[in-house]
This record gives sequence, C-alpha cells and structure tokens, in this order.
Amino acid sequence: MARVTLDTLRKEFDRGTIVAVDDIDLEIEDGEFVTVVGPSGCGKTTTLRMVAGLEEPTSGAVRFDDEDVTDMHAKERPVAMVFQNYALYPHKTVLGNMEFGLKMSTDMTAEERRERVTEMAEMMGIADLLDDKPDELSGGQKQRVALGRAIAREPEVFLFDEPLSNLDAKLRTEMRAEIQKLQKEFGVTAMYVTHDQEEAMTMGDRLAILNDGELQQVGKPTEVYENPVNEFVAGFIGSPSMNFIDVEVETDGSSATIRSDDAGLAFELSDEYVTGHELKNAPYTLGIRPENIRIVEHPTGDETLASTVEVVEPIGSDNYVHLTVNEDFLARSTPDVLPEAGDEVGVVFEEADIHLFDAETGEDVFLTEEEIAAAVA
Amino acid sequence: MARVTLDTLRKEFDRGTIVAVDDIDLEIEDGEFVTVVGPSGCGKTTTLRMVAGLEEPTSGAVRFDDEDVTDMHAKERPVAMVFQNYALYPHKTVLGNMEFGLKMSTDMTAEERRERVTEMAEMMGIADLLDDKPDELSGGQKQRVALGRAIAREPEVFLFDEPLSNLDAKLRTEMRAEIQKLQKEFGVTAMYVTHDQEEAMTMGDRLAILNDGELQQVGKPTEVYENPVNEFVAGFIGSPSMNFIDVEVETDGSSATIRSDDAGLAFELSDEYVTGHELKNAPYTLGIRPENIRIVEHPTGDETLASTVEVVEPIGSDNYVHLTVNEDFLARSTPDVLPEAGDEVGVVFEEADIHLFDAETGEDVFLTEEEIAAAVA
Amino acid sequence: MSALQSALALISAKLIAFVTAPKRFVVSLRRTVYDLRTGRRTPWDVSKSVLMTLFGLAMVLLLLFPLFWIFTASLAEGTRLFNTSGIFPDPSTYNLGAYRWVVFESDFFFVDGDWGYPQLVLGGGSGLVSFRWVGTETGPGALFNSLYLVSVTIVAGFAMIVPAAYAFSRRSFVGRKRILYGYVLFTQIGAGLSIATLVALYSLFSSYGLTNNLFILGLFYAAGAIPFNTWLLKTYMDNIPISYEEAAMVDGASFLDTIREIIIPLTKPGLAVVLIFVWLAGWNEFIIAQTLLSPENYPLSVELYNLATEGRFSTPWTRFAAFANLFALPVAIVYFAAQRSVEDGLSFGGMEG
Amino acid sequence: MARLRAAVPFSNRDWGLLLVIPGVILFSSFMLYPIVYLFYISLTDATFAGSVIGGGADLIGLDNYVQLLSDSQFWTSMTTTWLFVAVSLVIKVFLAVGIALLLNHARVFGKRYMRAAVIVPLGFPGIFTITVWRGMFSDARFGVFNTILGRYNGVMSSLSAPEILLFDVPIGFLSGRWEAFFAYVTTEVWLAYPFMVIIIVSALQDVPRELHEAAMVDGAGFLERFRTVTLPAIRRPVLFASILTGATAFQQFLIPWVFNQGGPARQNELIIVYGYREAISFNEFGLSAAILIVAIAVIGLFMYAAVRYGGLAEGVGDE
Amino acid sequence: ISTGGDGGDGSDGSDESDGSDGSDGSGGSDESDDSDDSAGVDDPGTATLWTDLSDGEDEAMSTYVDQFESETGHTINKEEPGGELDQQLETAIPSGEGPDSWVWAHDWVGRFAVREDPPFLYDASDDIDSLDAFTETAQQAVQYDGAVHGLPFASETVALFYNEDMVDEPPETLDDMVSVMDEYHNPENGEYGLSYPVTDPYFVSGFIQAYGGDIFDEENLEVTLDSDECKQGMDALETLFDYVPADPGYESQIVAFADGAAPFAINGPWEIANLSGEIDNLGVTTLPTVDGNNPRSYSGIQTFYFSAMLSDADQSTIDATTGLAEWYTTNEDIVETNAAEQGYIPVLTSVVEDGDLSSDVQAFAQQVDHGVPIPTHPDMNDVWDPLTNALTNVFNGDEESDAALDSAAETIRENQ
Ligand SMILES: Nc1ncnc2c1ncn2[C@@H]1O[C@H](COP(=O)(O)OP(=O)(O)OP(=O)(O)O)[C@@H](O)[C@H]1O
Ligand SMILES: Nc1ncnc2c1ncn2[C@@H]1O[C@H](COP(=O)(O)OP(=O)(O)OP(=O)(O)O)[C@@H](O)[C@H]1O
Ligand SMILES: [Mg+2]
Ligand SMILES: [Mg+2]
Repeated sequence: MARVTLDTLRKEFDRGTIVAVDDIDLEIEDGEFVTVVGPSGCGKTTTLRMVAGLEEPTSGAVRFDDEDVTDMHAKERPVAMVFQNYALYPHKTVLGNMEFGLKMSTDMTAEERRERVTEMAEMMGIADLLDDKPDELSGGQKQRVALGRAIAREPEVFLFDEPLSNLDAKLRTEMRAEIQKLQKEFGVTAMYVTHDQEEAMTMGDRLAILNDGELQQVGKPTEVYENPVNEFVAGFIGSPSMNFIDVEVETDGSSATIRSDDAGLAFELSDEYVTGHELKNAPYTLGIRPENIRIVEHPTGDETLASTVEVVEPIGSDNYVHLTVNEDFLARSTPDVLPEAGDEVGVVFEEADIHLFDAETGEDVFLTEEEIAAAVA
Repeated sequence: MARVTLDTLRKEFDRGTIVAVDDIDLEIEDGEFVTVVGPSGCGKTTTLRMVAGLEEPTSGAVRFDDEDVTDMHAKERPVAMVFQNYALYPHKTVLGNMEFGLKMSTDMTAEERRERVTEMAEMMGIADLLDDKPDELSGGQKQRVALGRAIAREPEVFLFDEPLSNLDAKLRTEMRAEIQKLQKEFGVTAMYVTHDQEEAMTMGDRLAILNDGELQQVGKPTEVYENPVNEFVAGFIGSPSMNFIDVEVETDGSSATIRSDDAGLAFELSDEYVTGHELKNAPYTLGIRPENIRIVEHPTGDETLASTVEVVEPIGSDNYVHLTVNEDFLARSTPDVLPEAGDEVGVVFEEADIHLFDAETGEDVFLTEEEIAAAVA
Repeated sequence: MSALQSALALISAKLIAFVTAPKRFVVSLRRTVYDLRTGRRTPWDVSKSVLMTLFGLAMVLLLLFPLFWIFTASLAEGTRLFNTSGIFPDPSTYNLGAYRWVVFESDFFFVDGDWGYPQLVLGGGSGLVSFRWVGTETGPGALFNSLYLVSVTIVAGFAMIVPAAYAFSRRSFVGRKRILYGYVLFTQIGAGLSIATLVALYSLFSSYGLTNNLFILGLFYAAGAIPFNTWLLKTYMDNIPISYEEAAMVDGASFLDTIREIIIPLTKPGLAVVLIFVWLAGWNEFIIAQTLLSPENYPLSVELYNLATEGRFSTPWTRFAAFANLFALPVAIVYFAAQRSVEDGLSFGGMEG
Repeated sequence: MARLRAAVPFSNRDWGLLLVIPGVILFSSFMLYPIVYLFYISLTDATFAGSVIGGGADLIGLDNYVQLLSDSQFWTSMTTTWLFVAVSLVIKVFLAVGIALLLNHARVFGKRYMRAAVIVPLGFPGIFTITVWRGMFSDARFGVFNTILGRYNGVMSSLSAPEILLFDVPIGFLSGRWEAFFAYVTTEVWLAYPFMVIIIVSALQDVPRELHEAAMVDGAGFLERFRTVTLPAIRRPVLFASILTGATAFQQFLIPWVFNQGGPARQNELIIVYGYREAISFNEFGLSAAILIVAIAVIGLFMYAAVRYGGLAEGVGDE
Repeated sequence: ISTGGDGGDGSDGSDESDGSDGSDGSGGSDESDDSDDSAGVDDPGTATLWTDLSDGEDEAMSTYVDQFESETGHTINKEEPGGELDQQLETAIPSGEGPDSWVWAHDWVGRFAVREDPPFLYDASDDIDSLDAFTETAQQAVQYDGAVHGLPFASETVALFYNEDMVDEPPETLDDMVSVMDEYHNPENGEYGLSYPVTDPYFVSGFIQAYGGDIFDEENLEVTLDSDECKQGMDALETLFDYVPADPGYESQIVAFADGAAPFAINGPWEIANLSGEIDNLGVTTLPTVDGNNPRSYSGIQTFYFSAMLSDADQSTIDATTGLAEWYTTNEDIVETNAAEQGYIPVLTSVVEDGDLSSDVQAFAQQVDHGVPIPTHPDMNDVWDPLTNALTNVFNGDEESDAALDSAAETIRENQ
C-alpha cells in the first residue's frame, strides 16, 4: 500500500569505524515482496531497522510513497515487523498480543478489536489459541501469532527479519507459503530479510543481495540466478553454489580461448561471445553451476575436461559428485550417474552456461553495461 | 575402534508412561558412521545419551565390542560427545576446554596436554583461538572447538547430537565435510543424530530412521531413499518429500489397476508387478517422488493424469511445480519447464518409480519379506 | 585460597577502574564536544543526557546523605551529634581524633588499642606450629573475634549451603519438594526471630554449656543463613545448563572433578552474593552475640552497640561514627566492587519460567 | 534389579538428600527448636527471663493467648504493624523502580558507579544507620530535617510563596503518632531500597530489546511500553522482593525501638517491640512469648500465602 | 575492659570459683574493718564484677580495683558486658553465669530482691558490719525486707546547671528562673531557655513532687501520682516545657546548653566533666524553689550489688566481693577523690558531715538532701513507662496535664 524508497541510505556505528549500511538505493513498489539476502553481518538487519524507524540513519532518507519518514518515530510509521525470535509479549495472551497494535494505533473499541483479531486468527488457523500465553505455544504457532500480530494492524509496509530461522525445515516450508499468501492477499509492501537461499529465491518478487553493507544486485530471483552481476552474487546465490576456476583468457580479438593449466581446461569461445564482449588477455574467473555440468562416466576425450571423482554424495533425488578439478568442485547429476570415488570421468559444460568474471573487479564480463546498471536499480 | 551394539535397548520416562526408546536393536561396525534421523521427540537424543552413559536404560544393554557397558558410568566410557549447543565450558579458554578431557582421563602433564591440544587445534585451524573464551568465538569456531575437544581425547566412539543445527547453511556444509574427514581420519565409530535430511543422507555410511521410539529402517542412504520400507520412511526421507495419493487397487489376480477418482488417476500395473506381489482389492497409498514426475506443458491426453498448476517456485537450479492433484502435490522439474499458475498440464510417471503402501500397516507392498527384514537389521 | 586471590584481584581491578574513571569521563566529554561541534549530536540530545545524569547523581547523593552526614560527624570535635548552628559541624574543627581513638584506644583492633603482632611459635600449643601475640599486654581485640566468628559462619554456611543448593537444583530425592518449600517459608522468619527467641536461645545454649562460645555462635549464624541462601543459590544454579556437567562427565570427569571444575566456577556470581549475605549474617548481628558472649569475646558489632549505649543517657557520637565507618568499610568496599556479581547473582529472571 | 530399586523407598537416586540433611539439621536445631521452646513459654506464667531459665514457671494453658486477644494494645500493635508494612512497601516499590529505571537508563552516564554507590547502605549495620536516622529526625529545630525544612521555608518565603507551601517547623517527627510513623516508614524504605534496586535492575537487564522494539513498531509510546514491556518483566522480581522486604518490615524492631520505643505513648509499637516490651518492661514473659508466637504465625502465614499464591517457590516442583 | 581472658580463643568458658576450699566462715568480716594495714589475706578469692560506667568513671574504678587486688591478693574480674546491664543480668544469673557483684543505682534492689525462683540477690547482712557508716537514706536504699543486698558509695540526682556568662546570679525561685529564660528563649534564632529532658520521669520527679506529693507512696505501696500535690507540681513543670528545644530527647536537650544556646540545664553530675569543657564558666545550684517548696527530686544511690551467685560460691569469693565493696565504699580517700573528680555525692556519713567538697558537689549534695531516693519496691517498675507516656503526651500538647496524670496512675494500677 506504499512504495518504499531508500535513498542513499547509510548507517555507521562506533563513530564511523563500522559502516553497516553503505549508501543503499532501493525502491520497493507498492505491494511488492522484496527479499534481502547476504552473508552474516552484511547489514540486512540494520537496513530493515532503519526502515522500521528503530535505527536512525547516518545519512540518506527513507520515503514511504512520497513522504519522507526519516525523522519519524517508529511508533508513527505505518509498518509492522516480525522479529527473528518472534518478540511476543510473554505476559499477554495471543489475543492480547494481536490486538496490541490496534489498541495503540487505532481508536477501535475492545469489541471491534476482538472481532478483527478473531477473524485474523481464524484465517491463520490459530483461533483456538487466542487465550493461551506465548510460552504454551509451539514454535510454528508462535510464528503464526507473530505474523498475525503484524497483519492485524493492517500496516502499509511489512518487515520480516529472518522470521523462520528458528523453525525446522518442514515448518519452514509451510510458513513460507503462508507468508506469501498473506502478503498477496493484503497487498502489503514487504521487505523480507533472510539468509536462507531457498527462501530468498522462492518468496520474493525481487531479490536484493547485500554484501559488506553494499547493494550488489536487485532483480527477479531467476534473473539473479541466471545473470549474477559479479562473482560474489554468483557464489552466494544457488545451492550447492557455483564452481569457480581461475583461468587465463587468450584472445587475439577474433577468437578467444579460456585456459586453465591446473584444471586441464582449454575452452574455445564461439565468435558470438568473442565479438559481443570485450575480452582481454588477462586472468579471469570462470563460473559454472553444478547442475550445468554433465559427467561422462566413460570419457572419450572429447569432453571439456577430464577429472577424477573424489567422493559421491547421493542425496536421493540427485548425486553430488565431487571432482578434483579444484577444491570444492561439485557436479550435480541424476541418481543414475553413480561413478565410484577414484574413477576417471569426463566433464562437459556448454558455452551458454558459463560465467566469466573479471579477476579484479569480480564483474561478469558477459553482461552488458546496461544489464549491470539495471541490476542495482 | 569399537563396535557398538544396542541390544533391545529401552528407555521409559515417568514410570513407563512415556516410552522414549522402544526396544531398539542396532549394531554399528567399528569405524562406521551411522546417522540417526527421525522427527522431533522420536527418541534420538535419548538413545544417544544411553550410549554415552548419561541416561540409564530401563532394559536392554549397550555393548562396546563385546564388553557390556550398560552399568558403566559415563566418565569411564571411551566415548566423546558433541552437544547441540556445544556445551563449551564458558569459564575456560579454548585450550582449557580442549584439554579438559585429557586432564580428567589421562595422566598427561600440562605440558604434554598443551602440545597435543595445540597440534589438534592446528589441524582444525583454530590454533589462534587457544587463549580465547568461548563467548568470543563465532558459531563455526565454537563448533570447531567442540569437535576438537571431543577428538582430543581420542575416544573410541563419537556421539553427535545435532551438532550443526545452530549454524547457517554455508557453515553447515563446511562443517559437515570436516566432521566426515575427521571421523575417517581417526577411524572412530560415530553415531550422528540430526533431523536435517541432507546431513542424514550425505554423511552416514548407514542411516537409521526412528519414529516414536521405534527403529524403522537401517541402511545405506540411497537404499533407504529408493526402497523405503514404509510410508513413514518414504515421507520422511527426501526433500521435497514424496507425494502421496490415496488410491484403490482393483485386481483380478492377473491384472491390476491403481485408481483414484479424486485425482483422476487410473494406472494399469504391468504383469511383472502384479505377479511379483500380493495385491488385494483394498485401499492403498501411492507414493511418487517429485523428481520422478514429468510435467507435460501441452498435454496430449496420454499422460498418467491431468492437473492444474497451482504455483511455480523457481529455485534456480530447478522449478517446484505445485499441482492441484491433492494438497501439497509437488513436481520438481528442470528450470526450462515453466508453466504459468492455472495452466492445465499433464503429469507423467513411470511404473518403476512408484511406491505402494498398505493403507493400514503402511508397509511398502512392492518390497519382499526379506527386504523388509533386512531393513532393520 | 585461589578464591580469595581472585576476589582480591577483582577488587583491585574495580578500584583501578574506579580511579581511572575520571580520565574516561574527560575522554567522553571531549568526544561530546567534538560531536556537538561537528553536528553529529544536537545540543538538545546532549542536554537530555546531561540532565538525566545530573538527576541520577542528585538521586544518589540524596540517598547517601545520611552516610555523608554521619561521616562529617565522625570528623567533628567533642562527642555531640547535634549542633545548634547548622546541619554539619564547623569544617574548621574537623580532625581525625575519633579515628585515632578507634585505632589506638578502643578495643577495635586490640584491647585498649594496645597493638601487638603475631609471632610463630614452634612446637607450642597443640600443633607443631602455633602463634601468639607479642608486644601487646592486653591481647587482640574485637576485630579478631569478629573475623573468627565470620570465618566459622562462612565455612559452616558454605559447607551446608553449596551442596544443598546443588542437590536441590540437580537431583531428585525423597522430600526434596517439602524441604525446599519449608526453606522458602522460613527465608524471612529468621530476621526478627532473634529478638523473639532470644531467651529461648539463651536457655538452650546455656543448658548445653555453649554460651560464650564464638564457634557455636558462628554455627548459629550459619544456621540462620541457610534457608534464604540455599534457595538463592539453587535458583542461580537452575539457570546453568545441565549439559556442561554432562559434557564434563563424558570427558571423564568424576563427580568431584565436575563440582570443582565446572559447577563452582560457573556459580561464581551466585557464590559471591551468598558470600556477602552469609558474611553480613555474622558480621552485623549483635543482640544475640551480646547475650551469649562474655566481654572478652565480643565481636565488633557488639562493641559498636555498646559504644552507642555507653553514656548513661547519650552516645559518644564522633567515636561511634568513626567506629561504625571503620566497621562497615570493608563490606562497603566489597559491595561497591562486587556490584556486577551482586546484580548477576540476585537475578531472579530465571524464575520467569 | 531396576524393579527392586524402584521398590525401596530410599534408593541410591536419593543421595542428594544426604547433601541437604546437614543443613536441615543445623537449621532446625538452632532455629526451629527455639520457636518450639518459645511456644512452650507462651503456655506458662513466666514473668521474667530468669523464671524461664531457672525453671520457675508453671504451665497455664492458653491463658496468655486469651489475655492477648483481649488486650487492645495487641490490636493497635497489629494494625500499626500491617499499616507500616503496607505503606513502606508501596513507597519502596515506587522508589526502587524509579531508581532502577533511572540507573539503567541509556542516557545516564556512569550509571554503573551510581548503582554501586546506591547499594552501599546494605553494608552498614542496622543499629548504626537507624541510630543515625534517629538523629536526623530530631524534633528539635536544629535537627537535620527541621533545619532543612527551616531553610526551605526561608527560601520559599523570600520568594514570597504562599503559606501553604511552608512547613510548620519544628516538626515533631518523633512526638506525634503519624509523624513518628512517617519517620519509621522513611527509614524502613531507606534500609530496604538497595535490595530491591539490585533485583529490579537485574530484571530490567534481562528484558529483551526486541520486546521494546516490537512495541515501538506496534505504535506504543513511552508509557505504554513501560506498561506492556517493562512492567510485566519486572513484576515477578518486584513481587518477590516485596514479599521478602515486606516480611522483614513486619519484624522490624530496631527502628521503633531506637527512635522512640514505639512511642509516643505506645501508639506505634510494632508487634515485635510490643512483645519485647511486655517481657522487658512489664515482666510478662509468658504473654510476651504468646505475642511473638502470634507474630511468627502471622509471618508464617504471610510467607505461606506468598509461596502459594505469589508463586514464590515456583521452580521448586519437580521438573 | 582491662582484664580480659586472652581473647582470641574463646572456646573455654570463664572459670568461676577456683579458690581452694579452705576453712569457710573464717570471719572475713573482721579483716575488712582495718583493711588499710593488712597486706593480703590468707585465703585469696576470685570474684567477678560487672560495671557499666562512663569512660572516666571506669578508669577510676579500674585503678581502685587494681589497688584492692594488690593490697589483698584477691582477684577481681572486672567486666563491662555492655548493652543494657539489667537485660544481661536477667539471663546470666538464672543460668548461673552471672557476676558476683555489679555496680548500679539502687533502684533495682526491690525488683531483683523479690525474685525467688531463682533468686537474684544475696543477703550479705552476715558478711557486712559497716552499714552504719552510711547516711540513713543510703542504708535504706540497699536493704529490702531487712536483707542487705549491697553497699552504697555515692548518690546522684539532678540539679540546675547555669552558664555564668548568661546568668548573673543563680535563681532561687522558679519565677526568677523563668524571667531569665524569657530573656533568652527565642527558638527561631536557635536560642532556648533551658536544656531539660522533660519527658524522663527521673529528671522531672523533683518538680512533680515539689508540693509534697509522691509519685509512688512506698509506705503504703500506692501510686499517688494523681494526687493534687503531684498535679500542682506538674503544673509547675509545665511552665518549663515552653523553654526547652522541641525534642525532649536527652541529646537534643543537652546540646542547647553545651553550645551556649541556653542559660540553664537541668542534669546530673555525670555531665559535669563534659560541660565544664564546653562552658567556660559553669555553675551548679539546687533546683529553684516552687512556691517556696524545694523540688523533691528522685535520687539514685550508686551501689555495689551482691548477686545471688554468692549463695553457692566459696567463702573466699564472698570475701573478695564484700571485701572490695566495703573497702571501696568506706575508704574516705576514695570517696573524697571520687567526689572531686567524678562529682560523686558522698553517702559516707563521716565525709558528708565534715568532708571538704567542691561547690558543684555541694550543690548536688544539697539537692539530694531535698530529694527522695527512688523507691525500691518492685511495683515502682510499672511506674516509669506510663509516666513517660503521660509526660510525652503533655509535652506534645496531646493531653491536659491533670488528665494525663490520672490516666497514667490508672494504667499503673491496672498493671500491678
Ligand atoms: N548497535 C551496533 N553497534 C555497533 N555495531 C553494530 C551494531 N549493530 C550492528 N552492528 C554492526 O553492523 C554490521 C551489520 O550488522 P547487521 O546486524 O545489520 O547484520 P546482518 O546482515 O543482519 O547479519 P546477520 O545475518 O548475522 O543477522 C555488523 O558488522 C555489526 O557488527
Ligand atoms: N527426562 C525426561 N523425562 C521425561 N520425558 C523425557 C525425558 N527426556 C526425554 N523425554 C521424552 O522422551 C521422548 C524422546 O525424547 P528425545 O529427546 O530423545 O527426542 P529427540 O528425538 O531427541 O527429539 P528432538 O529432535 O526434538 O531433539 C520425548 O517424548 C520426550 O518428551
Ligand atoms: Mg540480522
Ligand atoms: Mg534431541
């Protein structure tokens, strides 16, 4: 119900020695669901807290629609937040927890509040729990109550700080669907912080990736997955993560070969790739996702490269084949491909699937300037 | 270094009202790595604690090699345990933590202990931390110290109680490898409790599945994945988990049809299946794994069944396609299969991939008696 | 011994921190000025902090006023508490006479302030080595009685309280609930009991010939301190995860090892609080001590009380105040230094369930 | 084997009891026995301490209790004592919560030192501090409080403030019933606040910051946050500290005794003072014992109620 | 405390009578007669003496005890139990751990003499033969029901102190005094007319009894506090109420005089030492007359008590105890020195009649003459509290003086 704009938002701690959030620009459309991911300590929580008004930005602004709310106190912002550990008021019943926001920010009578909360609770399947205290609830129920509390106020912006990280896998999947459903139903703008790959990929309309306080890329999950703008994003998104090989490019302008002597790799790029991008004779990092690697159990010598199987982890639906190409080189294959450890195998990948990152800047050289520019808009 | 045998091990709590562990028989070979999984409260921790000597069995015995250790006090058993919350002594330094076991159970001098611990710490990459207190460490470092502490004593049996559940995904993968490496290196017998699918599948030489205190199946991960003995195991192992459809079997002895009117399913079994197993005209549950389902975007009517797409979750490497066959019916497809929500699609699966469970006992009717018997040996 | 050392180390660390506080104050003052100048903080923001701090300071001063007042009284001349011309005695008359009196004339350290020093005697007394006081004709004074008394109380108290608290927190046994319930009931009955049961106590003690016995009196104080402190320590121990002990057990530690290496160190703040409370139980009580003991065994608390009632109708105030200040000084310092431990140890947050 | 063990009432599981027993014995012999003895005295016609110790007292049944219940002084004393407990408790709670909040506030610089300073009074012996307070409350114009009030009057009247804001010095803090009562209460509050402050501060520090933030996001202002987050979090510890200090206040002896022996004219005799005076001044030892037994019974009931309904012993139960 | 055991190890109790059991009843009495020339006795005994004296008094007492010990060979354990001496005795004597003797004013004689089960006092009439040496009042004070329970050595009462710098001439009558007080009394400026702990019956008894009424009529064992005479006396006392600092507590009162903020104080000889240090020109005189009547203030007779511990003690202990008492109370040197240094008012007839006493002591002695000893009858014990309450009420203006005395008298009678 509100467009949220972060305008060169910055937060420093300890008199500037720690830059938790480094001039972030981000626009979240009305009703959009944006997930924010990044490694621990990258500033996700801090960003969220600035939007909620719990932390004062060092510089920059937060706008809801066109109103600048940077100096507005948390209690006046039309936001609701779901905390990692739920932060339910331990002495209040579920009803009390859920109606608290209404009590504080509306003029509803107790009657009306109760009605609204009951309705909400029924929707979320926790109507039976209204008179229980939080410590009588299971993790999933607590999570639902926290959600219900946040929704009950009908906020314009929804903030989530790793709300599912304390739940077990099964419950997590369930709650994920629930949150998405609710968000769509109410059409609330949402910002969702997580460090869980899968959540990040599946839940958001768009995905924002932070590292070291800086925004790396923003985009649709599949876009980000397919076209990571830099090595960091490429390595961070996707599980198991992308394999990287240090390579040299040899080019004479019309043809180019990617070469890694350690890995025994010599990959000739097609003209299309050579002409479309500016390649230099320089070190690069080649990236290839595990699922884009095909294992040839009986190598004929035509494969992209040859390698030895280190270990095979069958996870049922797939097999993870660890190869000796370099440390942590992993191919994901179907369960029927089951080489033994020590086997010599062939490794094949397609030109279309490879990523090439500048060894210095880490940027993907196959992307155009515009694509890169668009990635953080 | 020791074979661990659990002999009809049983543990009751609260004067028999709670049977936490229900007559479990399990043999873990010398140097073997067995993972124990099961839903919360199924008795995993209790079993482990009985092996460690922290809980006294109600009946049954625990043997290390051929020695009955059931009445032996924990401090005398040659076991080391890694706790879920690490249980690092908060008042001792990392060094103090790691040498504690040596101090208690050997006659080594402080000098020797320090040497041994330093060596250990170097191996685990925590040599710099030896003088820090636990609360100065990050989660991963704590985990390493806990591991180091356990290893330093050179135990014969290693026990892990969900040691990685407090770590984030990335770290979890790393530590997983580390634990496996160490266990192999030292050749210690290990019992590893987890409720994480992936850990269970990838880490163990064998996998033991518990439910309600009872041992359901023991076997190699892939075996268990492919041939779950019953509906519980089938549903529990695998992520996303197996889809189940309530079906009726119509058979006349020579041919058999699996039919579900709700799902619009009518699946004719081939002779091979009909003759090999005893099928009755009765309700069964059909199981099919998400990755064994093929989505036909433009159905021709020849598919196993027709359905509507509910939602599509792209997770990068794959797409999860939710179908309306019944609640939570999920197909996993490659990223290029990308139907829209609401599309009518065809669903195909192979006879070889389906599982048929007795509606009452839950047992897989396609398995032979011997296979079932072997599963819990 | 090591406990004593670490306690001393703690106290000295605190005192150093306290002494260096002004420096830190100046640093933060400078920072504030800098922040103000560069506009990092608004004047309103700073003045809010200053006002709150001043308010806090005023509150503290107000609360400590009685102690300050009596401290000035201890520096005054003469013996009177009041003077008709104002609240505080004339500062020009301040002197340390009263303290001199306490040290060199009262029975505080040595009887009649006749100082001596201990000398080891080989082969004397019952053991191989004993010691006696040399250089004093009258012998050691009330301080030594107090210390002896408090040592007995602390040793006996800890011997009873710590194991019991552990058992209550970690073990289940017959009657556990009942006894604990009883202890909680009795936590507060002890306080006023001493006066109520004074005579009963006296006849009890005297019928066993136990009057005028510092050791027995020390035990008595320990007994009084048991319910509350056992309960306190039990509550504290409840908040220590049991997995530490299990880890130690798996590490091969015996029960005693576990207690020594794990339980005791982890319970330190709780033990510190219990130590202070048990100490105070023996240190401050005077009514029973006075009834049961003969003058040569009087501890400081009784001497203090006697000083208060020394005059036929009035108290020699300057001496009384000086005596009391010296008497309470160690405890006050310990309190001041152990503030963090006391706060931790008295945390009943774990009761929240 | 296991079954056998379960059948024996005292199994080796119960060795924890051995750790508890010594304390119980020591406590009972020094604390319970005297109470029983006191009860015995209350059934005799003992007149002075010597007649108890020397054995010159005869059993007279419950006469002392009958006499007690018909003594108007007993009821005055009981009422005054409860009033004293209640009033001082209310003030203690407000004061201690206030101090704790202030000395835990982010904006207060050096709050650690202030907190350390504020609990120092706990270390001073009661007889000393109470005697000092007695001095401060002197009725005389040159008593500390009267002097302060006099100066305040001076300042106020120089500002030509209305009469109503002035005090009628000297106030007879110890000579009027309610003035003396007020003096008792003030002193009791001063004696008890440090303990409460520590406990409340510990509780405040355990309040998760998220709760405050959740309330903020929910739109709650300072007061509402205090009401919904802070207050519930410190409710239990405050209750706990209240029960403990309340029970101590009920047994307060030194304050009234040192101030004016429960005066003026026996109007403020708290229950223990009453019992003590019956024994000491009136040589009614049996009666005195009866009074004290009643006092112990009352405080016992109070503690029982606290344990029972205040959940004081929560966590006592088996896990 | 001058002779403690060797502190520190408090494990062994105090050893009581360890004198060898020699010939008892060997007439220690004749020896005590001429103690000055006997250097030691054949059978030295050990006795315990409890005191509760102020610093200066205590020092003097210790010196004399030492002197006695060296002269006779007896051992005296002089102890200072502190706190309330009577409370200490209440518990110590019944349990057999009390002292053989103690020093206190005579007003406990009756209270303790009537104790039977167990007894508290020892009748020393057979061991003492010097009783006649004391003034009549003093002799009466130490006896109860014909038994001699102690020996007196000084009397004390309250008299009028005045600051000679403020008062030209000591007032003879109450009216004189009032007019001087009027001159100075101005509490707003911190000046007062009088320092006088006016709610303490001991201090005010003189005025209440000035018209001849007795607070307690010892002959008829009756409380006559509500007699007309007492009420008249009370009225006189009430006029003084207006001139004292508002806090009737002893310390608040005395400070006004000590600081030079009041011209008069009514107090006892024990303050002479302190006050003469604080007031340059200190004068003492008898209490002013009221309507021509001399206030009949209660006087206390300082007494060596003989405790019931002596009943079961060795003769040598009895000898040591009574010996010390007789020696101390009948030695003219001691009595005169004490009079000069401690302000003790002699009760030894020989000194009273022709002693050479200082003017201060003379004034107190005169006041003692006008006064009456505190009644020793145990019923007197019930008088103090109600009377204190009555005085407090009147002083605070909560009650009329007549009504206060009436109700006090009634309370006392009820309690008896
Ligand atoms: N109050 C604070 N004072 C000082 N530094 C802080 C504060 N809060 C956060 N930081 C620092 O700011 C950086 C960003 O922290 P933030 O909590 O936003 O990370 P995060 O991305 O949420 O991490 P996580 O995934 O672990 O929750 C970290 O380096 C952290 O140490
Ligand atoms: N000390 C105990 N007293 C009573 N019941 C207990 C006790 N310990 C465990 N139980 C019960 O025994 C059952 C098994 O518990 P256990 O802790 O072994 O489960 P788990 O498989 O480790 O579960 P989780 O995955 O949650 O750790 C549970 O129902 C539990 O409630
Ligand atoms: Mg965070
Ligand atoms: Mg578990």
